[in-house]
Amino acid sequence: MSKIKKVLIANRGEIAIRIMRTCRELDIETVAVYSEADRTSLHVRYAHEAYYIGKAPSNESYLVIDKIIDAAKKSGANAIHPGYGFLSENAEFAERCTKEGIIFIGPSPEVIVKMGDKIQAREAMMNAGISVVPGTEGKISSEEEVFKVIEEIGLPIMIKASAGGGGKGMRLVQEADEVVSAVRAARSEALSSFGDDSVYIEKYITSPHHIEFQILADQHGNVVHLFERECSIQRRHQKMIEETPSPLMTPELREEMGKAAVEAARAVNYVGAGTIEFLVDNNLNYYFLEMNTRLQVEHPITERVTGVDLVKQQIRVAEGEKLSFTQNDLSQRGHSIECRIYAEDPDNNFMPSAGKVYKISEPLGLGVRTDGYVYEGYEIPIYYDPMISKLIVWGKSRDEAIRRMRRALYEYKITGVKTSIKMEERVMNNKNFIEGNYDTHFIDKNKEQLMKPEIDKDISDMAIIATFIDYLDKLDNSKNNRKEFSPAQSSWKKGACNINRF
Amino acid sequence: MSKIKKVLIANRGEIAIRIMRTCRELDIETVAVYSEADRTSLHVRYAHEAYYIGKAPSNESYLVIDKIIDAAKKSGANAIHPGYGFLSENAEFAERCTKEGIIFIGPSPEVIVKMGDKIQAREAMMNAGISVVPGTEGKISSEEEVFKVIEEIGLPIMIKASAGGGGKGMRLVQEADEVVSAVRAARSEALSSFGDDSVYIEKYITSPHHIEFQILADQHGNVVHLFERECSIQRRHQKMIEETPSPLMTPELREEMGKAAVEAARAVNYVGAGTIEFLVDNNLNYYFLEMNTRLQVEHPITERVTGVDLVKQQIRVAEGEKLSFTQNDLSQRGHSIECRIYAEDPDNNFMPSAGKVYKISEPLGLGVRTDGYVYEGYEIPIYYDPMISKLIVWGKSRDEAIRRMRRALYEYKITGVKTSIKMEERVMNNKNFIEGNYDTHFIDKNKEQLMKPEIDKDISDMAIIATFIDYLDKLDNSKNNRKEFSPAQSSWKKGACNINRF
Amino acid sequence: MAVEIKVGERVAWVDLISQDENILEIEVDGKVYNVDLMHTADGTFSILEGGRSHNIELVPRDEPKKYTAYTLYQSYDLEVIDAEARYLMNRGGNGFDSGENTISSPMPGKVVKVLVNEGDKVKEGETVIIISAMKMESEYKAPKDGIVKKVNVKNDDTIDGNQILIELELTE
Amino acid sequence: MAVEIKVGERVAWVDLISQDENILEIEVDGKVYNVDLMHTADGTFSILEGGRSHNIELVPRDEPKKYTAYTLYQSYDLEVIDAEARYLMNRGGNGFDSGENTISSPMPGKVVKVLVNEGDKVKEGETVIIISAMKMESEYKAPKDGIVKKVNVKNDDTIDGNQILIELELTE
Repeated sequence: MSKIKKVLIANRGEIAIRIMRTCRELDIETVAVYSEADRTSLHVRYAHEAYYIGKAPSNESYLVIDKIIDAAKKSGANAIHPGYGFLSENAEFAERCTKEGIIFIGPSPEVIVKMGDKIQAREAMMNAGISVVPGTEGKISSEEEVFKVIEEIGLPIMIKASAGGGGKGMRLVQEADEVVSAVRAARSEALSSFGDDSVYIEKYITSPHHIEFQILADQHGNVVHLFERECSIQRRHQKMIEETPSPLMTPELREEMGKAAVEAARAVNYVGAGTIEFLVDNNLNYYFLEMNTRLQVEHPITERVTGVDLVKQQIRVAEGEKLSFTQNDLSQRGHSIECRIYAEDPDNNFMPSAGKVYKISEPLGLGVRTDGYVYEGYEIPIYYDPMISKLIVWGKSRDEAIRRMRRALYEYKITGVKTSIKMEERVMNNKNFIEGNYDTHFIDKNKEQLMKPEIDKDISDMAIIATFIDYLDKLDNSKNNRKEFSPAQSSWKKGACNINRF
Repeated sequence: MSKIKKVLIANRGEIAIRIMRTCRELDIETVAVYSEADRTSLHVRYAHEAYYIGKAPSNESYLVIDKIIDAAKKSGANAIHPGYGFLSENAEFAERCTKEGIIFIGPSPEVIVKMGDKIQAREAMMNAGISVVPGTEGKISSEEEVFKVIEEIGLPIMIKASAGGGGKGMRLVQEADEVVSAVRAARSEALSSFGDDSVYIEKYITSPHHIEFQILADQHGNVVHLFERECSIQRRHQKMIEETPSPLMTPELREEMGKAAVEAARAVNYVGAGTIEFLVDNNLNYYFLEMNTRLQVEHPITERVTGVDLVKQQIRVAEGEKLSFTQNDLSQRGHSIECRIYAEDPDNNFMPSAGKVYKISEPLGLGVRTDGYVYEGYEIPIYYDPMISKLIVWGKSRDEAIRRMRRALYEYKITGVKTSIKMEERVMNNKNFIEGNYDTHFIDKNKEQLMKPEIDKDISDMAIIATFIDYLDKLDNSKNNRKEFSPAQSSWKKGACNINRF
Repeated sequence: MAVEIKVGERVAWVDLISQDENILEIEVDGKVYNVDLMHTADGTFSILEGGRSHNIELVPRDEPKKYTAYTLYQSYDLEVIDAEARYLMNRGGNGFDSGENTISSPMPGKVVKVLVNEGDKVKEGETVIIISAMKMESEYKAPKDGIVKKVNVKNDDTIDGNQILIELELTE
Repeated sequence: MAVEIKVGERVAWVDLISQDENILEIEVDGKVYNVDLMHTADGTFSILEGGRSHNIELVPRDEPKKYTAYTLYQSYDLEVIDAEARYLMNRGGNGFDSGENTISSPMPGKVVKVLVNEGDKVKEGETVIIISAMKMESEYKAPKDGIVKKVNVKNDDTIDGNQILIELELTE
């Protein structure tokens, strides 16, 4: 058992701050690293210490193992938390930490390698008796093989890159005559994206639900699951809204899938926090999809219903402590939903929207949590992920949670950049979502209702009035010949020069 | 059963917004009322509608029943929520609402009258078999009577105003020869404060704990309690920090006191949310102190451990619905603490500190809730209560909750006015508090450790450097002859004129 | 003083009739509003109109007289059209880009690949340049048939928002 | 340019030795610091010094050259003492109130009761006026023995912060 005293967080943005918060609660010192674009980022200011690690592009900073190890040594950190993304699933980095005598807060390099390769992961799960999506057992070597598989499992099928992720190197095949061109296209995309053109085939599930189980395992062979997260609301193959419990779930299925998730973790001698992702079809058949060997973006909804601080558990496990609870001690209480707030334009194909944040009003009060990192006046860098915040709510029931999310999204205002907030408010008012009747095609299927509504004439009249008054005010300021409106508050703050006169 | 569709909130500040939040979640429209000092207050902006009700002093606005009823009629509100303070325990107001056909979200006028008079309340409780602090059974009419009581219950005793509250008209008597002057002083203070010079006598508990039980009762005779709140951390006889569960509590005592609280509510046919306050001594004897016939400031800690939205329950009960849960459905999960954030100077005898709020950084992330109402640039009015926010945290254990509160107080920054934040951070580091070893004299007894610490030289060097640079910058601005520092971010925001150049 | 204000497709005619401190009488498209309007210290316009409480936050856009207004329900792009603006518009195209013969990126980013050279013929809808921003690649297409007149950027260049990347000569 | 800066009882001597954009070399009481100092857009000074990350928010007080600095641990009152400030101080008392012969309230409020009249003799520690602010009453006492020279307020008056309420003539 080696006590963790100082942790370097090899990450940025909301997850770096999330981790530092728990470290502060545990009296552990925190070390930030930052690229040139992040000198004034909040994670630098929140940490006890901060070190510069290179230019803005992540392959010159957050992905450079040597620089991060250097910063750890300079600061005397005895552990590194990788967060998610960047080096979090990089086996070489995990190995290097161990070699340098620094605790890597995550699983062993061997497990990262095994679960990082989709084909190896699939094989490991099949050996452990866990059902996987029917398809090839390894990468395919000829087109004939593809046709043989189609005979077995039927169309449609999905061709996937072995080294893939994020929707790249994937091709859906609905008809037999599309096979040849689809395989070629997937291979070429896989090669250019990942430097590896291996592909494999899976049965395509027509109405799939993305449901994942949170796992915690200590170094002494104890493994528990912390129930499911429903992550089917996605856009561009990325999650947007998650909830727990899943509206699709039954107590029996939960128990069965939970056991399978624990078996999956055991099969690879997993240590730490991890996630087993499943595809579930409308008949409640479930198939192993992949394992994420790190903290997930959506971990807070699990924290909220179970009451367990997952980062605290990661740290305790990395120190060699035994889990302080068993499966029987865990239960789900109430319902939790997360909306990821992206700086993007949902009304324009989710195009990212970098730029300067003008003003933020955080939603507060009962049952609301936000994990964000941007502040007023902050220039969102173009180099990194467009997710700027996560809004998590809890309610006694799913109905209460949805209503609370609606209220919190109503309160949440981030101006200056476009965000997903208003579109997510429309999701919370969508009949299918409210009924829990959705799969991963939800956004496509409900496009019409989720689009920006018509302009409300009465409200837009108020916007016109505000604009008009601001215009008159500026005009008069430049002419300097009109009696000023009496100010509501004096003008020391925003726009001390001229915009604050009403 | 009459459905509530539009609620007027006869209050201001954080509690007005707290109530409106739940109304929004229930699709109930909200109506704000505001005095001249509150035109730009957040509750006016959060509401669907807002009506002006008079000058800044509360006896010309928030306490004027006619004006509030007028606003309710103008807006078509079919219910009024009084919040706490102001008219919340005013029987005349409750009666007037009923007469005007407006639902008063609170108990009946008769109950408000009975529990508002300390002597009547005491008698009602004794009749219900609930122990009260030993003392006179009614107001005293002669000094001889006082000496007779002292013979029975012994010294020290407390002389209290019958119509009292907030520490006024109270006198502690330690020695027999102080009796005559103490009674006279208490009477005269009671007369000038409340217009009624009736006083009564109670045994003075040397190491008292202030522990209260939350009650919910519907119109159909169902009454439950939602466990205790420990409110012993007080300054100037006002609560400052509350927690639940109480560190003093045992499961047996909880059950016993909970039953007594339910009995107390039943004894007066109570309806709605209410609180039974008890004094508990070190031997775990408990005595009825008073009943508050309204929502308490500290209700959020109960919400957090039970998962029940108390405002929602108040509304449902007022609509005539039955409680949707029984005593057996309720349990406490984890631990919750509230710190009240006052605009005051703890290092100068808690002197209020009105003025303009410069900047606010809200604490966010896991297990943190804030209920506040001030915003950046807001001028805190001098007319109302100095409480500007409440910080509520939850942890799986008391230890986790204290650590989280420490972290949240570290993150919470309100500048421009003095606040209780840093002093409360010192409470979270106090050995006696951490051990749960405290009574209502905590702040007095731990004065030394709770005082402002010595200036840290290294940190103050950094403050000196920042001051120096700001000074140089302003100097050069006026001289206009020095190369500017490169700005971290451009300067459209705060102090667009000259303070944002570094 | 009356001006026109454009919101989406609508052009509204606005006039200030009278003012008594923060109480204003304003006409919008013939409808007269009596509003209590305050600009709060945190930069929001708080408007009380017939009891209703509206909160509007105005964010100036890059060009003068253009704003984005955020209400708590929605956001609107607005533009004030006064005498000066009308004059500029009538002079025609001056400073106003029709957008038909240029390709520009609405946000800062990095050029992944320029797919055309000066002098190349391009067809409407043909991808001419790929831009990366915030981990996402976007393909920019020719708005009309034409010939590439000028390419202002090369691969790996960092670009600003609204910078003109490629100019076309349209073929009728 | 070197100045003195007062923090509590301490008076520190500060000098800027060199500057390279946001990297500064600064001497404080003989100790040389190399700091990376940025003023972030939300108004905080972010200072990195030997790897340590400090956040300091400066709030100007009513008088020039006086600040309150909020670190995440504590707040400090600071005052820059430059040549001008020293000159004013040496001129003596000009604009600086000794506070011994006046009673003023540090914050706005309302007069509950004036307990003395002009010409009254008062003793040190005697309550002369009661002020109410934010639901709390405070008693203000005479700082020294003296005679009431002037009473500037009456019962129920609303008062500003730092307004002189009562002036005394001290008796030796």
